[in-house]
Amino acid sequence: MSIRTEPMTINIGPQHPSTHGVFRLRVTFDGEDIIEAEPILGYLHRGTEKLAEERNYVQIVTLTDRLDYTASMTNNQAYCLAVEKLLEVEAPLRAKYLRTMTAELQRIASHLIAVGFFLQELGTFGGTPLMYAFRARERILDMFEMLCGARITLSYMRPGGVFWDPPSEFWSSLDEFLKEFPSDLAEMEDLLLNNEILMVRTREVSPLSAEEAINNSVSGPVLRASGVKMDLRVMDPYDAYSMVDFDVPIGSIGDNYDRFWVRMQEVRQSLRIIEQCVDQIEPGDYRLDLPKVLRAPEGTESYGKVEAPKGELGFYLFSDGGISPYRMKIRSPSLINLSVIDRLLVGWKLADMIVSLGSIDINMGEVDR
Amino acid sequence: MYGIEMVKGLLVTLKNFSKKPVTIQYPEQRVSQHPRFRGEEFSWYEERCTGCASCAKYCPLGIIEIVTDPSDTAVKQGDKYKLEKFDIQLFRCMFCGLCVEACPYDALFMGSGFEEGKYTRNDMIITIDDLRNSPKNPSTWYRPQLEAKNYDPRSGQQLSWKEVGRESWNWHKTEKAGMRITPDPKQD
Amino acid sequence: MLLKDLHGDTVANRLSEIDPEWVEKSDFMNVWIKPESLIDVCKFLMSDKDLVMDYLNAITAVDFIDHFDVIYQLTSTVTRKRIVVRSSLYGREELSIDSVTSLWSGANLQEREIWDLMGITFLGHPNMKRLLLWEGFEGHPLRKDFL
Amino acid sequence: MICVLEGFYQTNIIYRTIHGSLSGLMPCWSATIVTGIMFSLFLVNIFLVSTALMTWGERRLLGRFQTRVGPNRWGPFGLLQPIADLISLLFKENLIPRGSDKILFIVVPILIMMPVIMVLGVIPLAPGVALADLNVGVLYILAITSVSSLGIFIAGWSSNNRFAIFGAVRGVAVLISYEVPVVISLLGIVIISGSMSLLDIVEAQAIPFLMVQPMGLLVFFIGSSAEMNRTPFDIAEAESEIIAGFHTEFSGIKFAIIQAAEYGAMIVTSAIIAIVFLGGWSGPLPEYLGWFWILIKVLVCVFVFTWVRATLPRLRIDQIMAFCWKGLLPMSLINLLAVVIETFILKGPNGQLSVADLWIMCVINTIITVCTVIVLNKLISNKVDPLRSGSKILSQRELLLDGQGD
Repeated sequence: MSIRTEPMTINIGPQHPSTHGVFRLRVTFDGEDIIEAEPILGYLHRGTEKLAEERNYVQIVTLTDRLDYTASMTNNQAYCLAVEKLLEVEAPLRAKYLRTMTAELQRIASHLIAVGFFLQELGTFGGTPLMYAFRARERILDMFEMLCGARITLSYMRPGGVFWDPPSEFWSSLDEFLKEFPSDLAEMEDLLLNNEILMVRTREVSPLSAEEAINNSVSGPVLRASGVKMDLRVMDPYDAYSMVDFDVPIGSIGDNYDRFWVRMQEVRQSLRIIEQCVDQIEPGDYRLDLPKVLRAPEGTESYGKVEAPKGELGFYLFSDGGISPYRMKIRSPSLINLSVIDRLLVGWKLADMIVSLGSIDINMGEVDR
Repeated sequence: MYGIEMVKGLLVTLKNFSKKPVTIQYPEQRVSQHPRFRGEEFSWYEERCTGCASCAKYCPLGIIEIVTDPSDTAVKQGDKYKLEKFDIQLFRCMFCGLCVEACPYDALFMGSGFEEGKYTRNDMIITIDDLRNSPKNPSTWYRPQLEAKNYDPRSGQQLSWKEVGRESWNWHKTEKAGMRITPDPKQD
Repeated sequence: MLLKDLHGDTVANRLSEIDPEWVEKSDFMNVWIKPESLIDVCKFLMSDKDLVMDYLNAITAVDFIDHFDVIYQLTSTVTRKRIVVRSSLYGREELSIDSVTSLWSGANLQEREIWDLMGITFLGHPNMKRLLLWEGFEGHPLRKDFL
Repeated sequence: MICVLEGFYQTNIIYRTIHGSLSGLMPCWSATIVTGIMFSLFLVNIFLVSTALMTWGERRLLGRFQTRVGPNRWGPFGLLQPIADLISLLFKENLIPRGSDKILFIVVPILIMMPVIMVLGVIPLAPGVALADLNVGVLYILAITSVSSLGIFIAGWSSNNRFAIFGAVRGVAVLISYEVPVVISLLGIVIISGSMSLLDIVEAQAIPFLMVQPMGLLVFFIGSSAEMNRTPFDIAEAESEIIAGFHTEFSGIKFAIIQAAEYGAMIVTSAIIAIVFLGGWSGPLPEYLGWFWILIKVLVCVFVFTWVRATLPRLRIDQIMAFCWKGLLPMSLINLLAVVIETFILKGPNGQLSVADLWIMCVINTIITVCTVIVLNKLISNKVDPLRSGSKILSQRELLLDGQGD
């Protein structure tokens, strides 16, 4: 005799402690098992693409801050690269190094948040690892405040460089950070990287094969965790990435643990990149002498992309010769990584759902734009 | 072995238990705020402002409203327009600082505070009188001349409009404001 | 090896060899193909040994008042090449193009987004609903005639 | 007529004193009732004050584990924080969700609170200083604590919320499963001490049972932390998954009572551990300082519970069940078997175990514990091997060369 069960549909979100913002997931459960999952988006839709059509090229930089608000620096970078491609200019060397450095700092900050929340969703009470992650991230945010006066919505970069040279105290605190952060990171790794409970919770849970990952266009750590050797920093070097040496962690089967592990390793590689940038950077111009109101030639288009912490972030710009882009399309990694969510969830349990969602590391500002 | 890593994790938390808390008790203690901090309380120097409304044009949200009066003495002096209205709707401001970046005459500066909570939206509109009377603790954001002086906005001293400019205060005696070309800031 | 952008004309020539009906025009970056032949072209691009375009970076649509361009940015994770395929849809009402969800499942949410904001229907999409805006919203905001 | 019950309470020194002084003023039966009410008030107030301090203490401890400060605004060291919380919760609107079973919804906090207070009644703080020294104290505790599963289930059922149902079902499943190893682990104690009375158990501890039965303590600690819904077994109220589990819909004073019951359960469990495994009030200082020792032991237990809570992530429901039935139950059975055999062999002619016997058992049981843990490790070690063959860190060059082979 079998037990008669009835599927139960629950809306996870938009108000839920672990949906990373106002995200709604309509999930049908059979007991604890998930039999259907559908993401429902749009609670944070602000129409960034439409707003961009009304603003000039520099003003849009402030809009890009608000996409992935845990990684504004890389958003700025992707956008500025797109505009530079459109104008066919190139930032000065010092600006390139500054951008690379700050983008990598931002990657550390973003990955710390991702890892912290991932562990929080595994259920460490009150988020002890999250607090440790925030403690380290705080120092990065402090440096960003020195750099550009804001901590989250940075607007540090401009088309043609960065808005200003870092102050002298930035360099000393960066040195201090580079010296002290590895031990903080080692502490976090000691805390949970090889923890048995974490292992049994994440190993072989929600695996994503390489074929599936490619077919679903996922990018960034999620793609690399599946074993696909793809990193835009290496494959299509922008800014100063061709001048630094770093390794790329590749996962094996793309389960939750691999995604977590790849992020943890990437933080170490980011540190290496920053160290090399600090060694290599030389005095020089930090910004091109471009007019305040930029105009791109009519009919030109460009697609600027970077390896953002969450994946491939691209800006497609089309200019009609005016002071603002005719069309701006944001290829947001969070949205496209999210298209794989139903595959990851179906067949797993309620507790795994939250963890898988955390392992993709979405950011609603970027999903809904 | 099963359990070893868990014990390792427990030891990490125990080690942190003995550490001093890293959090700051806000109203009593404060984190060090960097001079470039983009804060409220815009510092505006009327003597330098010509009413060109570059800031208003450059603001991504269009929250700065400037009304100038070309008549009266202003035209005779040939220097600048007389400002009648300079409203900043602070409740919509996102503190990107583009208005400061746009100002060709170093008349507008970001402030350094962040504790200007108000109860109504109307209170959040900074009017020209507020700008005139507000404490002049400008942030050094996009103002290299202040950074060169190692100026700290949180030290509390007010800066007069003569002190904040990158040129000597009597530059306008030799040339007319409208004809002046701002030298590229990076050459300073 | 590094990712390499293929010249639009090269791809156009390659495509014309298979079927001269496919290609509309090409420039240094893009290949314009006829909307009817989209699925065939994509299947060819996916299966051809020199191309193997297995990764769909993004789908974009641009409103050019008299026509809409749907832009497919494709990358190969095998041959490390990149091409941009475009398709022009003329007119403003009841636009439709074949969905590529069957080839790249990553197109799912992006095609829904384009339908939502641009008003281009993707035929054969499993779940052609609005993505960001609510059901019952009138108009498609990213069109140039909206507001 | 009620004075028939006198005999039951005669052993209790506090009861005798109060009843004696009251019976001069009023009839015997009313003196019994008044004394009973005074007792209950005394008990409930001790309980509430200690849970209030507990909420403060746990938050401070968690704060320090996370290098934060914790509540420190109200009063010295934030000690008045519980009062502020209570006032805040008292003045919240009394919300009862639509479609809920209203009567059950109101009853739930009482149902959850009741067993904790009732258990507190039999816990001796010193010889004779217990509100009721039952000769079946252990049985009573085990019986009463199981009642809280009923409260948890009714909480989930009555609130007409699917998250609450999830929490309720999970909570009941965990409680029922973990009750088994907990009971068996306590059986070992009962066999050694030869009594179910907590007083006798303390007196039987010539050396603390922590050393005699390390595995029993391990099982009891893990099992009771699962029963209390504490990390790593807090799936019934897993805040990142199902909001707050069975008490998602409870707010205001009802929420406060449920929270108080949870923290109270921790105090009660710590007290049981202190009495059963850590030797109760025995310590190097004179006997009148017994309360001090028991307090220290309880605080140590609370600290360890909080410490574990601050560090470990949560298990999944199937893993929790598997851990209980495949891990804890065998462990508790091995422990019981070892204790039974040892007691059978070592028992003297009068049926008592001497101190030397206890030391022999201590050595044997420690070896057995270590062996069991190692064997269990071997059985599950393949799942937690930190090395992974597929994952690798490629250099840029390797990454770039990769595509050319194809």
